[in-house]
Parts: sequence; structure tokens; C-alpha cells
Amino acid sequence: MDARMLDKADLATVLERLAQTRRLIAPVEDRTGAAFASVDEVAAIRLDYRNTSLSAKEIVFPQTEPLLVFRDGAAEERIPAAPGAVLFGVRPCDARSLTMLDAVFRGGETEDPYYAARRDELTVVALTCNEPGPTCFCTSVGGSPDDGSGADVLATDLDDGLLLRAITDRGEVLLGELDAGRPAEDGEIEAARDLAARAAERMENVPVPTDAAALLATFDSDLWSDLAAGCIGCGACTYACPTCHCFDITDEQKRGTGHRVRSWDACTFPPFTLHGSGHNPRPTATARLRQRVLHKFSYCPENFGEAFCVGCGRCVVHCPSGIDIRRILARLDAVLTANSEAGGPTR
Amino acid sequence: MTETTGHRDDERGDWEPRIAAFLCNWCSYAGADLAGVSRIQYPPNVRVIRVPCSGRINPLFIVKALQSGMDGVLVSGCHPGDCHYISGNLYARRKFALMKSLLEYVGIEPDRVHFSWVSAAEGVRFAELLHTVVEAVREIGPATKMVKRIEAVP
Amino acid sequence: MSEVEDRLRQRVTELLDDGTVDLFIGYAEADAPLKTAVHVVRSTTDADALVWDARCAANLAALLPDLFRRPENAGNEWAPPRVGILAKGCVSRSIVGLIKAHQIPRDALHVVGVGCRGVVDRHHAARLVAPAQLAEAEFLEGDRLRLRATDGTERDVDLADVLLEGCLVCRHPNAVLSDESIGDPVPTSDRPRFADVESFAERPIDERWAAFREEVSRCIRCYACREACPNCYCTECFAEETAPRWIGVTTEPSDLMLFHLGRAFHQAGRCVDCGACVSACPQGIDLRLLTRKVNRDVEALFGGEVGVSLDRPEPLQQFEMTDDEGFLTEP
Amino acid sequence: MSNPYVPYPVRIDRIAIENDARDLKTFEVAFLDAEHASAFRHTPGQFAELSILGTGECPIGIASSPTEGDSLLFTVKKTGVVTDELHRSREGRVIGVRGPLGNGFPIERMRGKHLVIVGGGFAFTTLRALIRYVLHEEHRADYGDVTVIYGARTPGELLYKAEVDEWRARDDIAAHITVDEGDEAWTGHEGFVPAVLEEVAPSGADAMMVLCGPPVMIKFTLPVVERLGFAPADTILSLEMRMKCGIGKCGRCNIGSKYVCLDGPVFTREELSKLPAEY
Repeated sequence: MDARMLDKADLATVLERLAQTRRLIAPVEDRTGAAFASVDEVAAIRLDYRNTSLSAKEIVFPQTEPLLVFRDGAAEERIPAAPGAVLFGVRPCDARSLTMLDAVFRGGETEDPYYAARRDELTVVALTCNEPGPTCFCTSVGGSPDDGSGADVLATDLDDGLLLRAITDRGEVLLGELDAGRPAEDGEIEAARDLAARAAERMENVPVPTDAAALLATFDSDLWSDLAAGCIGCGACTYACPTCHCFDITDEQKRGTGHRVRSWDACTFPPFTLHGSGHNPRPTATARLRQRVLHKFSYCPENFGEAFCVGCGRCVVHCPSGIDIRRILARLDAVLTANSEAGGPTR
Repeated sequence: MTETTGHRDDERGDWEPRIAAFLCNWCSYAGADLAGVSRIQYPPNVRVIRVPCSGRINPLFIVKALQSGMDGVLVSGCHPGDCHYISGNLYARRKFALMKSLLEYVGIEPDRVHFSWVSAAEGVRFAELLHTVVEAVREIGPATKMVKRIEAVP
Repeated sequence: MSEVEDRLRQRVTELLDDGTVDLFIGYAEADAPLKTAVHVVRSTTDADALVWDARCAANLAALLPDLFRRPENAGNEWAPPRVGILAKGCVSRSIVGLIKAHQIPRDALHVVGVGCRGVVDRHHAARLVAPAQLAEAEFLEGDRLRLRATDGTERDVDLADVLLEGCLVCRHPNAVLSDESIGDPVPTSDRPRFADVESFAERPIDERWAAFREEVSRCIRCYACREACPNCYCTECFAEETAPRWIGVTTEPSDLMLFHLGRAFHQAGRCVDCGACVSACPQGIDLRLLTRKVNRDVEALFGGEVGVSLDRPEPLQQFEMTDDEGFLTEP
Repeated sequence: MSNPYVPYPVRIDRIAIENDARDLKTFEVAFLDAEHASAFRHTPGQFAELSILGTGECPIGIASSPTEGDSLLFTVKKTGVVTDELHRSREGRVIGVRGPLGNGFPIERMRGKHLVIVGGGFAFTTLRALIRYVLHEEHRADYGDVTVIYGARTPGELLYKAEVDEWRARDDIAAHITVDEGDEAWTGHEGFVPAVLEEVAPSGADAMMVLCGPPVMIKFTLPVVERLGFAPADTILSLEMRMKCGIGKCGRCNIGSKYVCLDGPVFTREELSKLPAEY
């Protein structure tokens, strides 16, 4: 696969050219630090960011998206047209989360055509991490600072230059289109690997329980009410999370004209599972937090073969009560280890 | 969402303000009724919503009316001291003062939302009030700020 | 560990030991810059994790109503717990409000008051190091704060420059209601309290509208502001009611504005300007833009501060025959 | 590939009020497009999202058997925004149907077995589909004895009255109908479903049990089911959960790692015993 070295001084010109034919989505400065935005002025792109406050999932799974539009009883589907978008400079954790969203929206018996339309047109350039963030733990959940899952091109900031490595055919096409820089030398690729390895070393190692069945066996444990003691039932964790994908579907109309629209929803909200009868299968904050954690670390491994957490640490940053998924995992792991040593069931 | 439809044809020259009027059952609604049976002319721009008391007015009614595309809102109840429920309008008065102020603060035109007292005997006052409100809203033009846009089939 | 923390841990241990409380709500260390965790202490061994400093942003009173709500499947033996809580000034005012709103019983509470010198605005700190991320924060001598960013840069700032704006003008840094206090009382600020509101109000109307709309358009509907607020104890929020459906569930701007206007209005006569909503918002929305305006009007029009006395009804629970009528339209 | 979120347009051809409280109505709907009708191939126990543009969708069990032709039956209780709007509908209105969704009853595995079908109240709808399917002349020989126990609070709350009366008259099905409390006109059985089941006492040997009803009925019936010797793998329940997408994407209806909309709504007791009791 192609690997090219791009002089940083040329980056703006190259991206400007790219932006003429593609929709360019990249991190820009935001009051929360950095955020992804459709970029018209490439000067606004900030590759010196650590990570964005919210994830990149909005690009393939918008918070608000019309599914159908209708007038006077006649409905029409509204599949998005997203020709040739490039997500430039996303972190490897977010790129990896796309593979998980793929599994949900494209896997199984039915493909979600809205997600598919956006995803098919997206080329992902992931910016490898030279420095871990304060709440990062990707290496504990199967990722790494230069993980290529979900990405088409891996970019690495090597001070004066940007190393671009195509890792998929689509990435190859993009590098060809960029038509810039010079072929990278082996030493530069080596340097990029070293940077990522050093970043990985500096990252906290969180013990993550991987036995889906053993985790499920903690379901009735008192541990959960303890872990959820501070949970106030907002959706900050789920909405900031790159892999949380629950949604609602509602209709809005005015005089026969309107749309059926999907929007993000969260299992941490009390009405999420509320039946019309008033019965709620998850009536407490404890049940809801347990659902969120077990969904990621037990149910998803069961259904998709891997935990739905990429270790971005955003939920840790945003939880108003300071609930920390790393601590929850460590507690669960300790309990499971103790149980397996004692040879007894967790229940 | 790029394509939107207006809540009506604002561009047309014959735009007439539409006013949602929340009237208390005992005074203002009766006042409006009196204006009607007395054949006092008042502008036809008003859509009356009868409520038991001005104290029943949830401030959300007002914002919701604007979101739904009404050009103006009028809230009216009994004069202080005349409330059928003794003090509903007096509690409401505090809420209304805050609401009016908050809406102006965030940039809603002051003339979008009106509060006034009208008694059951004040048919003339009701007609005049409506006239004042309609003209004030006409002056500032169609509501756009809070109006919800819903995407439609192109 | 500060002297106050030392004393706090000791007292909480005693309160649990002597059975005064079944649980105690305070703050503990969190592994993220400028954050603390809400810490519910149920056994004395957990008391040692309690901390108290300028990172303690959450309004702990927000946890109270749920603790006293009878669980759906509770048997006859269910009794409300006896709850201890660490209360800075604003938290104590929220407690007063909740007691008066019959959401929590005074006699089941043990309030430990503590003087507060203000809490750090995490969004403000984030802005100072953007687009890098805050890696670490360290309190220094002389009310200074050292911020280390992920790009390796470091800067020292005056604590006062990164506090929540509400803290800078706080008139009640000490608990207004408590069963005991720890630490020394903190002096009250005398800075003008509503300068921000007044300067916003002076801007031209369309500028105000644009600013309001832009601010609120950042909202992602996570309801962190609502859930972090002690005043939002409704079991069903208007934002989620379906019959009638007040607001759509999307991020359409008018729905966002309707939610935030509704939320702000529901705070009228109840908001103590603790800033918990601002700290909670993942998007750094200035939610005080609206609540401060309502607070100012409540005080200017009806007099008195909210949540300072158990005896006096709150401003919107009463009226005067002579209340202002300047806002009325006369035909 | 077709868009799973787009409903098929159907016309309401007939509306029957099922109960005295008038909050249960059965809607017979017909596809406007014959292609849609042939694309919609359901088995008893599956459900569909009924869709009213501008109001929303709600998941409703299909009350008709595929053996009844191309029309579909849905019995709907008035409980929320969409069902209210449905109840306001008149014959001729065009609404939408999205489906069929879910797994349905294991009709293949039931072959050659005696069937005991126990239902309570409004949950009887998909059981009707199953009974109609089994009684169909092409299928009846595939199954052994068919015993139906159906209960409602009052005679006025019994669904499909005329049909149920027909079943009682037939000799290829044993239908036991009971009400908690009868009225002057009621000549049938009075008593709760579990008691009737105990009395009828069908054997669990070579038999499968299908059980649908309100939680309280299920709770008191299961011990009887056990005593009669029905194995957990041969005891079948149908669950209800709040749903939106119906296709396993929206994350709302999971019980543990299973999605009720996809892996359910029909589960055996054996399957349920491996899932958390969160329903």
C-alpha cells in the first residue's frame, strides 16, 4: 500500500484542492476544545487537537435525521446523498467505532439504508496518537494509538511532515487523488510506529473483564447499585460515546406535511423502556446503568464478538457525577477474578 | 435540513396576523362574547382558546403558540381582585411578568406577546384591545423566530 | 489532605457509626482533570475517599428527591433513609427549596455545612487550552491553578479567573441551613450580581436573538442540565410528555429553544445559581444566560432571594396586590 | 434492497369493536399493492409496526393467520398516541404496515405434538392466529390434540366471540372459555385461567404449551404448567417490549443479548431462563 510523506507547509494547499471535490469533515477549534465540522476554510482545521469533546458518530449517524417525508398521506423515503465525503484527522478510537456501528447498522438480516448511504461514501483518514489523553484507555479494549480499524488512511504527525499510509483500497484512491508529497521512507514509517508504541506505554492499563457470561452473572449483584449510586439519569455518556447507537423514531407534522424522523436516544433515560401500560422493565438508575455497561461488555461481545467500547474516555470527562467506566470495569474484573478463584458463581 | 416550507405564504401581500388568544372563562371570554352579542366590530384575526382561569396558563402555551406559527399571543383574565378563584390571576401575574421579560430578553419582539385584563362587562374594551394587539403585531410583521420548520416532500 | 477534608472524613465516620445517618453524600476524587465524583458513603471505610475543594461542582441536593421516593416494589417495611449531605451555600439553598416543595423531609436530613470559595468552570479551563485537552490540573499556593495541556504546554492562572461566574458573585458561600458546620466561614462577594444580564439586555434585539439561538443550537438533548439540577425533580418532564407532545425530540432549533425557555422558566423563583447545569453540559452551553435573567427579574420585581429561609414562601408561591403591571397592554 | 423503514400502504376495510369498554378494536387491512401482499409473508406469532403518517408507529401482533388470505387482522388496545389515532379511524382510511417482524411461534417444531394454548385478556390476539393456522384443513393433521383455554375478566372483554363460539362447537379442538366474573347472560365457566388449566389438566407428554397473557396470569399459571409436566423447552411465551425500529437496530427492546423484535417476541421458558429477568 502507498505511504507518502507530506510537508506540513503543503497540507493546506492539498486539503484545499481536496475540498473542491469532496465534502471535508475535520476537527476545528470549539469552546469545548475541538469538534468535527464540515470545513470550507481549511485554515480552520486543527490537527494539534487531542480529541474532540463529542465523537464522530454524528457523521454517519446524525442526531436528527428524516427517514421519510410526507405530504397528504404520500410518503417518500429520504436516503441521504453524501458523495465522496472525507473524514480527515479523526482519532483511531473513533475510526474503530465505525466498525462497531457497521456491525449494528449493516449487519444482521437488514441493512439500514440511511447509515449505509453515508458510510459507503466516507473515506476515513485517522490521525494516530502521539500522546494519550487524560482519560484514554484504548489499549485496554483492543485498540491502539495507531489502530487502523475503520480507517482507510493512517496519518501520523511527524513534526515537520505528515505521514500518510493507505491501508485500504479506498485509502489508496484518496492518496492518488491528493497526488502530493513524496514516497515515505522506511525510517519514517518506523518513527510513526515508535511514536504510537510510546503513546501506548503511557496509557493507563484498565483491567477489562472479557467473559460475557460471567459478566451477565453479576446481573443481580448488589455491586450495581453501588456503581450507579451517583447516576442522575442524563444521557451525557451515551451521547458523547462513539459506539452508543440507540435511537428513537417520531413523527412531526403540520397540516398533513411532515416527516418521520430518527433521533438519538439513550438507555440511561427513564422513559426509554417505559411501556404504554406504565410498566417499566428498567425502573431504576441502577438497572439503566447496568444495561449500558452490560450492553457494551457482555451483550455486544455475545452478538458481535467484541466489546462496544473503544476507550476514548469521553464518558469519563462528561459524566456530571464523575462516574468512571474504567473504575466500573476494574471493580467488575476484581469481582469476577475473586469469584473464579473461589470457584463459585457470581450470583 | 435545507428545504423548508413556511407555515403559510408569508410572501403574499394579503398577510393577516394570526393571534392566539387565551381567555379566562369567567371574565375575558365573557367579555369577548359580550363584544360579539353587542355587535361591536373586532378584527377577525383571533383564535380564541378558553381556559378556566388565567392561572391555568402554562407559559409553555405561549411559546408553543409561537412555535406553531401564530404571529401573536394574547393572554387575558379577570382584573386583579375579580378572579373567580380569588387569586388565580394574581399568581399568574407574577408568571406573566417574568415570561414577558424573558421572551424580550432572548430577542422575541415585545409586541408578539400581550397580557391584559378584560372583565365580563368590557365588550368594548375587548374589541379595542384586540384592535391594538392586531395592529401591534401587524407592525412587526409575520412571526419567524420561534416557528418550527418541518421538512416536506419537495 | 486539607484540614477541612480531615474533619469531614472524621465527622462522616462518626455520623455513620453513631447511626445519625444511613448514608452520606459527598464528593470523592475522580481520575479526570478538574473533576470529582459524587460519592455516596454507606460504610465508614468509604469515608476516607471524601474530598472537598474547588473541583466539587455537582449540586449534591439533586440526588435527594430520589432517595426519599418510595420505590415501586417497596414493601411495608420500607422507610426513608436518614441522609447526611455535605452542603456548600448553594447546595443548602437547594435543600431549603426542596424541603419547602415537600420533596424531601427535613427531619431525615443531616446537613453538614461547609464554606465554599467557588468551583472551577471546567469549560472555561478547556477553552484556555483548546484545541488541546486538559491533561492535568493542580492547585498551587496563593489561589493559583496550574493547567497542563495534552500538547505539553503549561499555564498558571488565578483561581478567580477560572471560577464559575455565579461563584464570583455568590452571596451565600456558607450553608444557610445546617446541622453542623466544618471549616471556617467564607466571606461573601460584593461584586454586582447581575452585570452580565444587564449588559446582554442592552444589546440590540436581533443580536440577542442570534446569540440565544446560537447558544441553544449547541444542545444535544442529553438532559444533563436537567438531571444535574435539584429543582428538576418532576417524575415526568414536559420535554418528554407525549400527550400532548410539547416539544419534538430532535435537535430542530425551535424545539431546542422551547426546551431551554421552558427549563429556564421552570427555574423561576427556585434557581440558586449553583452552576451545576453549566458544569454538567457536555457542550459548554451558557445555561445561565437564561436562568440568571429569570433570577434577576424575580428579585427585582418580587424582592428577596430564593432558598434562604424555610419560613418564607418562595416568590412565585405568593403575590402582592401591588405587583408590577408595567408589562400589560392597554387598549 | 428495500428500505425497512418504509411501510406498505394498506386500507382499513373493516373495524370491529371487540369489547364493552370499546377500547379494543380489530382492524382488517388490505394491501393497496398486490406485490406488497405477496412480499408480506408472516407466520403466527409475528408482529408488525402499524404506521400512521404524522402520528407514528406502534408494534402490534398479527391476529390473522396466513391461511386467511391477503388481508391482515390487528386487534389494538387504545393506550397511546398512535393507538388513539387508530381508534379514531374509519373504514377506508389508508395507513401503513411495516413487517412482518419477529420470529413467530415455532410451528415447525410444534408439528406432531399436542398443543395447549392458554391465553388471557387482550394477549389472545396472536394466539388466534396460531389457532386459525392449526385448524386450517391443510395443517390440522400435522398436529395432535388442540386444547385452548382462554380467559377474560368479564364476558364483555372476550375477544373474537363469534369465532370462539364456533370453536366450542367443533370436535377437532377443545376450547375452554372462562371469565373472572360472569354477568346475567353468561352461562359459561367462571374462574381464573390457572384454575381452569389445572382442572382440564392436559398432559405434558408429547405436547407443547403456548402461554400469552398479563404478567399476573403468567405468574400463577407457570407453576401449573410445570406440574402438568411441560418442559421449559416446550413452554412458549410471547413478550412485549417497547420498540421503535422493529429490526434490531434502535437498541430499545433488548433483554440481555436478545432483541425482542428480532429474536422474539416468542421465547421458550428455557431461553428466558438464560436471560436477565428484565421484562
